[in-house]
Amino acid sequence: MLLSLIVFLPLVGVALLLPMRPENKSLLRVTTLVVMLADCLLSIYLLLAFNQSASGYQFEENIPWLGSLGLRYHLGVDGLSVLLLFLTTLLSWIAILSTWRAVQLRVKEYMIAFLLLELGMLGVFVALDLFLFYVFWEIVLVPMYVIIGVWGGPRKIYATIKFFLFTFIGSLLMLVAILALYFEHAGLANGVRTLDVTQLGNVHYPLAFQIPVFLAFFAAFAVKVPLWPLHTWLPDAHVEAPTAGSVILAGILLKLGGYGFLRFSVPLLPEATHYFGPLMLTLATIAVVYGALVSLVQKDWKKLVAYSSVSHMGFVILGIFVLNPQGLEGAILEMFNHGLLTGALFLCVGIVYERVHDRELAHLGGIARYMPVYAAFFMVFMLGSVGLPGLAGFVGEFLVLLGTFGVSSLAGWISMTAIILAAGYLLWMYARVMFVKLNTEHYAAELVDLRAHEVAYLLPLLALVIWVGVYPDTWLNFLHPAVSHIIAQASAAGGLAAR
Amino acid sequence: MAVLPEVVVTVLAMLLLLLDAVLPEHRKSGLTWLALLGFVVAGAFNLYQWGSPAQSAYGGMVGADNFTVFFNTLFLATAILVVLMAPAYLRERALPFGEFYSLLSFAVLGMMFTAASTDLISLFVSIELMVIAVYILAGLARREKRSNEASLKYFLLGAFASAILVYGMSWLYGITGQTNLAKIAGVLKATSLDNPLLLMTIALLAVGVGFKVALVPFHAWTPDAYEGAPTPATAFMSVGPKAAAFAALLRIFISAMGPAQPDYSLLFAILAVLTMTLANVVAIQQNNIKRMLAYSSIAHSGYILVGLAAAQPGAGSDQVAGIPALMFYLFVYTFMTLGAFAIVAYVQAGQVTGESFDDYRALGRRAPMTAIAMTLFMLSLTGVPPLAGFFGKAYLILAAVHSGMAWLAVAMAVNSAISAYYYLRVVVVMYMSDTTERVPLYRSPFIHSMLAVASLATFFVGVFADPFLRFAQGATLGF
Amino acid sequence: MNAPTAVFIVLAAVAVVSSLNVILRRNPVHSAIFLALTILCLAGEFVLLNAEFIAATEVIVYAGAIIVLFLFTMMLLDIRGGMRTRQFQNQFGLAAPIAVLLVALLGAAVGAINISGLPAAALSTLQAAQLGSVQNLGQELYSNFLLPFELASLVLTVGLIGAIGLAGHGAEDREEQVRIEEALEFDTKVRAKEGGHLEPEEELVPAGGHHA
Amino acid sequence: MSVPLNYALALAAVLFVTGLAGVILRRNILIIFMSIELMLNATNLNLVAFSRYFGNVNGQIFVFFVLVVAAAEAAVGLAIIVSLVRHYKDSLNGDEFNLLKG
Repeated sequence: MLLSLIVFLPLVGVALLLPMRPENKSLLRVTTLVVMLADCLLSIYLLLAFNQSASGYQFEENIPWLGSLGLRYHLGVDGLSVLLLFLTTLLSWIAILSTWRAVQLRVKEYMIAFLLLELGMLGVFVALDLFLFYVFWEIVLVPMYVIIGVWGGPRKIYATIKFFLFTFIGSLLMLVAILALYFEHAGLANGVRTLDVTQLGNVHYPLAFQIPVFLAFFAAFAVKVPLWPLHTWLPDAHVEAPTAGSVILAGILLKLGGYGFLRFSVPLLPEATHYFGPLMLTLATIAVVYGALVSLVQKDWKKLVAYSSVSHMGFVILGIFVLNPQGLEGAILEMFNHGLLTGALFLCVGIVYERVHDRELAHLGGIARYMPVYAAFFMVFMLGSVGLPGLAGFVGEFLVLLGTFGVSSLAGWISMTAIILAAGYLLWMYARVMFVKLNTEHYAAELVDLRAHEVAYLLPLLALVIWVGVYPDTWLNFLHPAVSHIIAQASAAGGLAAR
Repeated sequence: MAVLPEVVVTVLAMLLLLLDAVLPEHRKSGLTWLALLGFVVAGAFNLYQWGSPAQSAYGGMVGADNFTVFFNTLFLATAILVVLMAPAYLRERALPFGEFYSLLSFAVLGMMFTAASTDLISLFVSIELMVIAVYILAGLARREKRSNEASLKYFLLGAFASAILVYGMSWLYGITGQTNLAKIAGVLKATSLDNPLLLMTIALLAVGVGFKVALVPFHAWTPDAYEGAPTPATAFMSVGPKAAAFAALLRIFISAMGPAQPDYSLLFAILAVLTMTLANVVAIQQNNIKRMLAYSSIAHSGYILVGLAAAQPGAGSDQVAGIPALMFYLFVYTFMTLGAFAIVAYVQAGQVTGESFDDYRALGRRAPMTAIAMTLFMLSLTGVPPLAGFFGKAYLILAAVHSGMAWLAVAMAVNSAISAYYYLRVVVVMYMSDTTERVPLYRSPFIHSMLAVASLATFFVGVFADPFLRFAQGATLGF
Repeated sequence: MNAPTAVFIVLAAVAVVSSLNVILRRNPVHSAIFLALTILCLAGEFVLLNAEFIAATEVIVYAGAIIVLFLFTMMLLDIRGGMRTRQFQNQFGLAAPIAVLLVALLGAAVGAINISGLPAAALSTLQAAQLGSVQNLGQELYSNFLLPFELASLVLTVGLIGAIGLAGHGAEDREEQVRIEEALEFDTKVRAKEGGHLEPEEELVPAGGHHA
Repeated sequence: MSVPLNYALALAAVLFVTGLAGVILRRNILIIFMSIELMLNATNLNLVAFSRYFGNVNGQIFVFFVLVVAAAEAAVGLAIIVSLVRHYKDSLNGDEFNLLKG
């Protein structure tokens, strides 16, 4: 019941909010925050109660749902999902806190949208029935659409429609693939109709079937990641989204794609994974470098961070498709880190934006003089994102590169350059914003240092960034059984891992 | 008593007609309650018959089986929801209550007998009872040019379609020598399927029914008729007669012509793809919301038809088959479409037209609950989980993939994505654009309760779909 | 060729010619007359096919009721205005498939027709005469076909409601109609002026716009 | 059987196609409506011929109901036409009713 409780607790929040009066904004905010904090505590309890050495899924719940079609309400977590679950509950309340004052319009709807968004994301990470997974996957789409569309910036309508159509088309193709899997499994397993991940993996599908299914999954997951060349919706969505939306979008929504590859594409379609492995590595390498290069030339602060996400998520895909333990563990850890770091960077951008309502890098400067505490926080997150040893970003990228060199040193070397580029654009950005003289003098009065609630949400992120950087084993220990299980399923057909 | 629900509706129709004549003008709104009561009682009798062994009545003219119960449930639910949405609109526009309700009852009666018919003759007469009543409903706002025109277009093309349909029926009788559907199937089983006459009969019947359910290229009447008719009548037309026409389609093509399935499967698959694609593409260009919903309803006919194309002979006991998927989709479609039209009626009742997208500006602020309900319906029509529309589409796609028509499934998925564009436009207008407040929305407990019912159904039939799936699975016709 | 067949062919020829006149005449009154002629020929064919009762019904219902209704309608409305304009639609895109359908239908019906190998009932003259008799049809209508018979009565009731509801109440509607049209016009005008939106300071409700 | 079945079916087919052509080609709604009546009568002939051919009365019963329905349809249809033409004086041409863009 614990997992259901975690997933549906936001719904309780919605039920609490519904009868409240829209004018009573602080009550709405506090209620949402309390519910999300409670959810976060529950997921911390889950982390503590989780057995790190056991393989397989834990805290399972498995009851019939659409019984007549053999579809079940099956939840469960392994090391991979438990980390992402924690990340989700953490970033959710942080996101709410980050727009504590910025959002004054339709607060009630805003809070409801965030609670539903959290519900959908949590559900995606724990669903073990593909159909249930799909339902949660799509639930995520609508609140995000609303959040960008209602509380977003000037070009919000364009951004939302683009975001929705990109992801919706991908998802629908995935739906067809899921249903094809349903029948293919039934055909191969004596007519047993199920979409249970634990059972789907026991059957060997012919390659000719795996390829189209892989492509359909790719359409859904790669858009979410987003993998070059399907990333074009991301900068638009980020620029228009309110800070909290950006945090969730970068921190968690992008992880859904990586999670999908890890949980479904790789284990269920091992041969197609090997078949498309080189292509995926190529795309990932391009994404890594492309994202970094484009970041270099951005004039908008938020867009810069958005493109850096494309680069970092490229690392995740790289790590997944090298198909060795280092790569996979690195990829998962990189997802976790990226959630923390990029989430934090967006928060930092949001803090300044809330004060001066400007994100043009050229207009800003000298912030360190006016906001010294902020500058300190921001430096840690920035350096973490660069990949400085001792901070979170380093561990993930290092492991991914380690894995990559084991498979293709060319991809490894090319990706290495991206780290150098990242150092370039992030340090430049930091110097530009923090130290150069402020051109727009009248901003000086607005640039007040961090408030208490802002420190409150940056502090846990800071602690985690250092923790992961200094002692990553706490987190990697969660991953070993899950990763070896994925590798075992993926290498059932031999191939890339052995090369 | 196999036809008790039908009898109740007949009595109701007559009573409404009578009371309309004798009641003084100011007491006529009481007719709403009478109509509600009648339909609810009929619905109770109807549901009571679920699961009782199939029986035949009136010399094999009608059958009382689960199929009938399923469709009657659908029709009566439609009727109840339409009665709930109508009063405010009718009062605003000074349309006659009594005539509306009694014609509604007659149409529902025709629909119920259409679903129950097991003989070509009773099928034909029932369909005609339904459509003639609906022609009049469409033209009920006789002072408005648009309504007259809608009625005329609907009538001319409807009569044309009936003529083609009945000519097809005459050939079906000619090929088999029977009018009883089961006996026709018996004869067809014994004959060869590459008979050119049989193909011609299939074509005639498909064209005839194609007009009634508004398939492309026989859809030309739909947008005009839907736009011009009074909105509650439009809501009814887009759900009731369409569901009944699908029931007739199933009775003809499954009960009677099931053995000829290989002959028509591909025909319907192609019609389905044509219908959904063309309708969705045209719907994107609409600026009138009623017209947009009309094209949306055409597109949904295309989706529903996928179920028939994917029907496989001998799949009677299979849970994953085209027919239960088709029926489940009709069930889902009823609530979300009626809900959407009810909101159109609600928004326009205070105005002369009130049908353009501009009239929905900032509805999210002017009427938050209504806007949430509309969002729910639009998302469900798009097929976003966990709403009912999603499960309907998923089930149809499932059936299409199962019958080996993956291309049909992909076409449906792509079309859902196209449709997202225009459904979301409504949401965008409601929440993301501003307006200077103009027309005050009025209050009507009827329409609010109707919206509550429709949105709850849209939500719960989705999240807890299983009982409803079983309802549809338990109601299919044997092949 | 036996005598009935010869009569059949003659009647058929008349029917075809008059049916072509129905669809080709400029004046709808002529069309209606030719429709009546077609119906009479068909009734004759029905008699040859041993359907005397149906033949009589056909004449009564069509010639006696439906066509009279058509003629009444034409008297009620001034049809001369419409007769001066173009009579045919430019629908050759549609006409071509129809030509194909025509050929297919004729081919199927006249050509190698083999109706699923069912044997034609070899009826004796007496049996054949019995088939379309009033007793036989009445028997069937009130036993096996009772339900459609009852439904037919409802269909006629609905027809009655429709005729009264739609065509009745002439004069009182006129004023209301004028009011609606004025309101609509006003609405369009304001919309055009304001670029799609109404400004709040303007008086929005036209006289008679809200006809509650 | 005195009259060959094929003859009756051929006549019915000709009438049906004539009616169809009338519906599609003509602009006058009354004539369109009459063309629909032609199509219904083609059906009637078909049914009577088959009824005689099979020696079973169902076809004739069917014709009876087609007649009833045609009568009701005529009543409603002509009422609709009357009420519409009040709005458009003097014209019976279908494509002049263009308030609803077709």
